[in-house]
Amino acid sequence: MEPAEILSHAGGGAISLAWLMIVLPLAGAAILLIGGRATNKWGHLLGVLMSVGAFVVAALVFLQLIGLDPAQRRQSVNLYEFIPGVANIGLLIDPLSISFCLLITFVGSLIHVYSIGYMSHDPDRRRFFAYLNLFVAAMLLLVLADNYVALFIGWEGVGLASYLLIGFWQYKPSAAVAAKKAFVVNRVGDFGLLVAMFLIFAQFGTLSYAEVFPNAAQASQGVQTAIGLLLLLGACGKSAQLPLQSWLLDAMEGPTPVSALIHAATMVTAGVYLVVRSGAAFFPEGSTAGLVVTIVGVATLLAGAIIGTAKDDIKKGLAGSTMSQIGYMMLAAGIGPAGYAFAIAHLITHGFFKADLFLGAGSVMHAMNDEVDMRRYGGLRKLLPITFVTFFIGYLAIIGFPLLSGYFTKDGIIESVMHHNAILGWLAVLGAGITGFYMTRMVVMTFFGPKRWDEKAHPHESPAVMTWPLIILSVFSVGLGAYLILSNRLLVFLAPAVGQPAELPVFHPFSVPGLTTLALVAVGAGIAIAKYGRSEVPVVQPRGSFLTVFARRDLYGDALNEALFMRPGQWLTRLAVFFDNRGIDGVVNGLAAGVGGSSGRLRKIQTGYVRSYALSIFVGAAVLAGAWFVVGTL
Amino acid sequence: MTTHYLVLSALLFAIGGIGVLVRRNAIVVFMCVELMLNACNLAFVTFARQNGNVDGQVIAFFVMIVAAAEVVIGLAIIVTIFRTRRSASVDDASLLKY
Amino acid sequence: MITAPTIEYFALAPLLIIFGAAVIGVLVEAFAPRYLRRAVHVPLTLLSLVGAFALVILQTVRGVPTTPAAMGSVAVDGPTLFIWGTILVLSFVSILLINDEEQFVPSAAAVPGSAEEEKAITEGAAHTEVYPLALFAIGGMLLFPASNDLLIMFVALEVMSLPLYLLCGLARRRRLLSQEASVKYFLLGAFSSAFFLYGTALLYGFAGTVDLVGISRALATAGGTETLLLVGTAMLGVGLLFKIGAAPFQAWKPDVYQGAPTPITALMASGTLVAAFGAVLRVFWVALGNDSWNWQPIMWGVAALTMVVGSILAITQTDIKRMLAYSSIAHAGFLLVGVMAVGEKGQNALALSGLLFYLVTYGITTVGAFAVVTLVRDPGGEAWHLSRWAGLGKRSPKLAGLFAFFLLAFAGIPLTSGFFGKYAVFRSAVALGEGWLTGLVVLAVVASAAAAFFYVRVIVLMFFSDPSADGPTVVTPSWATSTVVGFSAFATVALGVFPQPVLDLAEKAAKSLFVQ
Amino acid sequence: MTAIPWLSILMGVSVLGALGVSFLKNDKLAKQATLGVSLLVLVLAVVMTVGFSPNGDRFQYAETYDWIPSFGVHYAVAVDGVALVLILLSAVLVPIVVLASWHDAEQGKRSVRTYFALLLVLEAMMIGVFAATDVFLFYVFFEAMLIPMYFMIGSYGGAQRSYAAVKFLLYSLFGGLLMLVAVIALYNVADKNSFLFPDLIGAVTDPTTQKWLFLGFFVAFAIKAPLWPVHTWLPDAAAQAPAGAAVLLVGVLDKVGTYGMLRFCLELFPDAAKWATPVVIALSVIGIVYGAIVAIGQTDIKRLIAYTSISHFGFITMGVFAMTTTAASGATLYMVNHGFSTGVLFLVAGFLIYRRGSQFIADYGGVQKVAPLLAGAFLIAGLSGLSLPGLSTFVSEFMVLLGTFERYAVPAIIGTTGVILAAIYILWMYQRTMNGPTAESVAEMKDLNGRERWVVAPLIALIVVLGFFPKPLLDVINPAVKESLVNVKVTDPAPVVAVKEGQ
Repeated sequence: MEPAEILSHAGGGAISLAWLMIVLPLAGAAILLIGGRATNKWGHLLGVLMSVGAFVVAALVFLQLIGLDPAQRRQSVNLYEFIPGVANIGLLIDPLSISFCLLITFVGSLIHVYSIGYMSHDPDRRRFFAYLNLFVAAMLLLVLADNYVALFIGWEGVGLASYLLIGFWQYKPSAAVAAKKAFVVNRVGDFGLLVAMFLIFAQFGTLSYAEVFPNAAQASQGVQTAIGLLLLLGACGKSAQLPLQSWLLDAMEGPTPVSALIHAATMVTAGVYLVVRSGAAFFPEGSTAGLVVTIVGVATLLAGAIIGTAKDDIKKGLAGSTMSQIGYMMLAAGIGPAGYAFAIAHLITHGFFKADLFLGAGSVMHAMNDEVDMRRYGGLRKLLPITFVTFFIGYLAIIGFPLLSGYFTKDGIIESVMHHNAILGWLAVLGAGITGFYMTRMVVMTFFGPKRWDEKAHPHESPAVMTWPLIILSVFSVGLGAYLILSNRLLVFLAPAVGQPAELPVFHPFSVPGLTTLALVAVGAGIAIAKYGRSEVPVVQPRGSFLTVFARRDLYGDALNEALFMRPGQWLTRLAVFFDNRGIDGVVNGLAAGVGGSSGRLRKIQTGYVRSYALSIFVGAAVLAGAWFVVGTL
Repeated sequence: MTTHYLVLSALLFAIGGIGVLVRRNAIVVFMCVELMLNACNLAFVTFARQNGNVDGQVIAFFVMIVAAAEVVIGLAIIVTIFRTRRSASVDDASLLKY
Repeated sequence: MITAPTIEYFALAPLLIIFGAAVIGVLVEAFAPRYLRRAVHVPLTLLSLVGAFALVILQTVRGVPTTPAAMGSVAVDGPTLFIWGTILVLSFVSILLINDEEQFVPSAAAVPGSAEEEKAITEGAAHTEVYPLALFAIGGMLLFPASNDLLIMFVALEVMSLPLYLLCGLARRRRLLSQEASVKYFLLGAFSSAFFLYGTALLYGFAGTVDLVGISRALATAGGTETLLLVGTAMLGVGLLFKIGAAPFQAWKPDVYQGAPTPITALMASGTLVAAFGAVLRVFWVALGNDSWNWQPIMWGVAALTMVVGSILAITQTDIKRMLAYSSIAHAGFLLVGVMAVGEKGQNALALSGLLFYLVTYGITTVGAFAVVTLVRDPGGEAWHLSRWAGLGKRSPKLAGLFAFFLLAFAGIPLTSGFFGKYAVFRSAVALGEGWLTGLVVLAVVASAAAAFFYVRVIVLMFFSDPSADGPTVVTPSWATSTVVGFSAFATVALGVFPQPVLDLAEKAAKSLFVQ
Repeated sequence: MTAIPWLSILMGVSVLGALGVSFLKNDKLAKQATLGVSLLVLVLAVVMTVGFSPNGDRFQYAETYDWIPSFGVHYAVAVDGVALVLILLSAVLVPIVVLASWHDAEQGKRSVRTYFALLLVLEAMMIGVFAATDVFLFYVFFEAMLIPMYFMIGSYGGAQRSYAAVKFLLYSLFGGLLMLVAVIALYNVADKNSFLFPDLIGAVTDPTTQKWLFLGFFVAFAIKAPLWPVHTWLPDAAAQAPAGAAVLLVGVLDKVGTYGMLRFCLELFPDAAKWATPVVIALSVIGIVYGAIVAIGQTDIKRLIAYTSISHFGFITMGVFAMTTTAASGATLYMVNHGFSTGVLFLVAGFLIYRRGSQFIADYGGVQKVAPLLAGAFLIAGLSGLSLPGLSTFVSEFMVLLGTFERYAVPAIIGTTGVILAAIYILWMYQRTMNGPTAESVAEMKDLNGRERWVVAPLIALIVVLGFFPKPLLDVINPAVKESLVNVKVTDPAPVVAVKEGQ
């Protein structure tokens, strides 16, 4: 079934107020930034309020939407003319965007609340909340936009927020560098997105979904593929997919709530959103672009998982896992309508359990005064019961423990991919196994075994303002998957937005891949327990085998970038500067110097001897006469 | 048969000119200039003869007057600079240059 | 039997007034007591100039004569009257500068640094002869461009030059240089006039007459290939180009301008240049008008060489007057571009008016610039070395500002008279629509870009570099000098913003072209 | 059409203001007077803009008087949308610059009032150069405005000021004089006995002539803009000029070049322009990438900003010569936005340098800690420099690239890499100056004071507002640009796929 037609909203109801979703947090950010120190006292509260307000609006819109007949569920609200003849600012309210809105605003609000506690000691907490609000606004604009330009504004907006938040502790050089890296790498992706937009505009003379999507098929095959691949480049940048993955791990320099919200739950999934949103148009089932998407997805999910296995920094471990999970979503999104629902479902559940895990990790760090090295944890389950329980639920969810969220969504992905392309499917299964390993390793190293931290640390459970969000998130991590997948709830709901496969998938728990997955996960977990639970974990990192180092070094991704881009770039820069000063400017100054020099030399002919002057006159006269002769007799 | 006179005047003019170039003594240089003027006079008179009108001869008189005036001025100047420098060599007066 | 020649006294009146005043001046020298002379000379000179100017105006109002005066030997036509007016104005302001005994040697005969010089100074002696001499020179300048046959032109040339030879040697300070300048100017001037004369002789031989119109008639019949004609014009050209300081005959200009007393330099740089260009135009357009395709290529080379030499050599000059001399060489080059822009009648009128306008603007600005030079002094006279001008902009901003303004006018920056001057000439050249001339214009603008450098260099010195502790003092200008500076500045601005009135005059003057 | 001679009034006020200021003895008074005058001009300009009807005649507020009949020169001023927004740009920037350079002139113990008088003279000329509809008058302003800027750089600039000033003047003068020949030739070839721009449109038909004249104009504008490879005067001038002058130099004066290309090169010599387009586009693209790369390698903040501008001018020229409505409008909008964004960048950098007394990036570090507002302003300025969506510069850059891509895909794509490079040079500079541990040399640094906030705030506000609502400007610009392109006889390429409306 093709996606439904995009209608322009007739007005009325919450939908016509949807812009509030964006404006509320934006206003929050503006007030907090312009208000300055004056708002320090209540700034964080305002931040939370705005985020919650956005959630309320989202919920109302959602309710109005499901009230409508499925064919009516794609409505665009035109706000104002942005660039005459090129683009307006308008919102597209449809099942896809609203699902994102709910996820963003709900998880976002929770993380806002959590941050009140987490950032309580930070003098710049107000600024932190301002940035968080800014992020929420931008992210909502991204998903709500009804055209690529508006989407791009949100797209870069979240990039900015991410830059600001990664670099929030800018006095740490590592943070500043990481922030810059994230932005620049994202810009590489944006380059693709921009060119994609140019191509779309040149092709269709418009950038609004409503006019592009229905006509996409009329464009030539090559053009469609080109657009698809360019969009994918953008997606890779935002979602830390190969080859633009390198920034995500460094991004963990930011405060943990940021990692939870931006670099796990929402922003990094924007790439998936982009692919799914343009899917019907530019990544149709069986298209080249789609194939590339799936390949990228698989590669990334494996890479992320492998990286995850070797990290001792708990956040980096989770970051690797995020890469890997998004890999799953990409993989699913790449195979067309059959996969969209699962991709989104996994995206949503992942939003919850990964946020849960990150916040849990944050809570642990909070307890261990910002120690991130898992080798210095151990045996924390007694001291941080709530954190432990919630974290453990998140853990079960992500490894796909039966009946928890991850189980349904990831399994759904694997199943659908299997039908599409067995090899990819089995690789996905392998990834699941590795997931089992590194997540178990993380839990074991953190919460079990003997304590390995030094005496200065006095682990303590976090305050309620931090634990409650954990609890709520963990609750969703348990049930959400089942709710979305069983009886294809999400699939049917999304159908008007992304279309749906000819025959609906049916969920059968005991399929071969499903069981294999479980088995592999169990094996992975077993190995982890055997390796880290039974035997002593050294506090200092051992050299490790070649493979371990390979994983630890992020598969040499940075080394590669350095060798391929940064070094040559630096040389090129030096060369260019030299060329500019010596080459171009050299010519200019040389010319001036030449004139001056010749003047210095020529003036010597003015010897001061009257007879030489007379000579010049005499010769001059002779030359003149000669010339006259020549010319005259010609 | 006026050609010879013209050649002569040309020769005189050239001699005068070369004299200006080669002699150092201001007076001599100046006399060379006078020589050039007189070469002109010769040319004028000759041409007057050739063209059969008296203009040239009249002009010659004018030129003599002018030359005379020039002598007055010139000697005055040369004498002053001689008094100052105790030398009439034009090569000594080469402070102004470049 | 001989019929008495007819003389149009009214047409020649300006000349007669000037020469008459000059003669009277000589008599004053002879009979008036020393203490009175100055008091007589100054008003006499100025009044004669004013009177002559008034007569010029009167004639223009009365209607320009269409036939040459004095049996066809003096052409008082539109261009002549315009040039006369210009020269008279320029001379007037120059005389105001000359009216400053600080500039002139008390006793030219006294050996520099000798006891008798001391004596002369203490006695307060002064050479008041400068006034009649200047008047004779001015008279020559008036006659030079008006003369309609080569003999008169030769005489005028000498009348103009001989007094200047003397005046150059009368500088009070740096007398050695002054005398050297005088000697060089004299020898070279005489040398070049010899060439002029020989050229005249040959042309006489060719045409049987020295009358410009007669020569052009002879050309029309004989065609342009006669040896006599070719060599003759070359020789003639040498004499004329020498006077305007065109390369390769420019060598005298820097030395003389540098050595001469600054007021005299001003007179030469403005008046002589105007007169010389008037003469050049007359010879090349009237006498050789039918031969233009012959001399244009040569003139092209001369012009190109002149502007390049002038602009390039000026860059490294360190003496302010010498630098201005080279600048005047460069400007001569630019003017020559206009001389070549001859074609049909309208085109000639365009070119002529452009040249006339350029001459006015350049002359006025030059006098102003030299006037400023006279004001910036060291204990030992004028602060001639450029380095001494450093930081003048801070010590006396007004004067420096004015000088900077004059320099910008030389450089031809818009909203100064210099810009429109250049524009008027280049425009006529391009209007000819000949590639070779347009190319020369391009060369000219490139040269003036290079020339801009040394004007700007002075501005940098004055404004952007800090003054030295013992910087030069700026004397409070006499009423005369300040009048000159003020007038020049005003004119430079006025012609830079509202050139139209003067352009109208120039066009009216040029419309009739030179009388044939 | 109102009978009020708005444009003359604008110029007159500035000039009279300049005269008045130059006679004031008291420096403080002079500053205040200058501020007052410039604000008055701004108000008048705004009123004028309000009265402008975008879809009325192309040229409005026209005044035409004979100036020099013998040369066919008129004092003719009028504005179309393009000129209007650029005049507005100048009118907005000048008061801000005045406020920003409150203490700049004092460093050199030089006459303060002269500096501010020069500012006002410059403002008059900036208005005039954009308003002139007589080619000759344009040329006069084009050349004359060098002089005040020359003095501002030369007597109030940094250590190398006289070198920079002379280089600036001679470089521009050289181009200008070549243009003079072209101007003269244009007059003769057109043979209309008039320099009025409307008379001259389409007057030159012979292709060869067109090419030569085009070159004459283009070289001058390329130097002014500046376009690679005749750009090297800009870094010196901008780095040596006092911050305020640098703003006007890069923000407005250089726009005269790109404006001239759009107004004169394209409309007077359409065929030649098309003939030259490939080369110009190539140069622009080189400029974009080259300028960005060289900017990355700079160690001096102001030089870095100057090079970023060279990159940006590449975008503008590319937009102008792409000759599509979107690109040309984008380029025009770019001129305005770039004026604001580079303006605030230079000014904030100026504040920074004024505090620390060094232009070198290496002398800074961790400023954000001690002066968060300064850092914040610097960051926003920088972000507008890398044309972040939501800031005005994005709109223009996007339009330029979008419009260029329609006709010249490959150059547009190469140009788009500038987006990445921009992120590098801006953020790296920001990181090195503002982030990291606070260098002790800046530990005592004061944050923005009241005056400085008033300098920065309006510009940032403009940048943000125009970032979300560019429509008002574009509504003024678009009709004018369309008219120009009509004179150039080009039509936008149609989209490949015919989109069924209402879908």
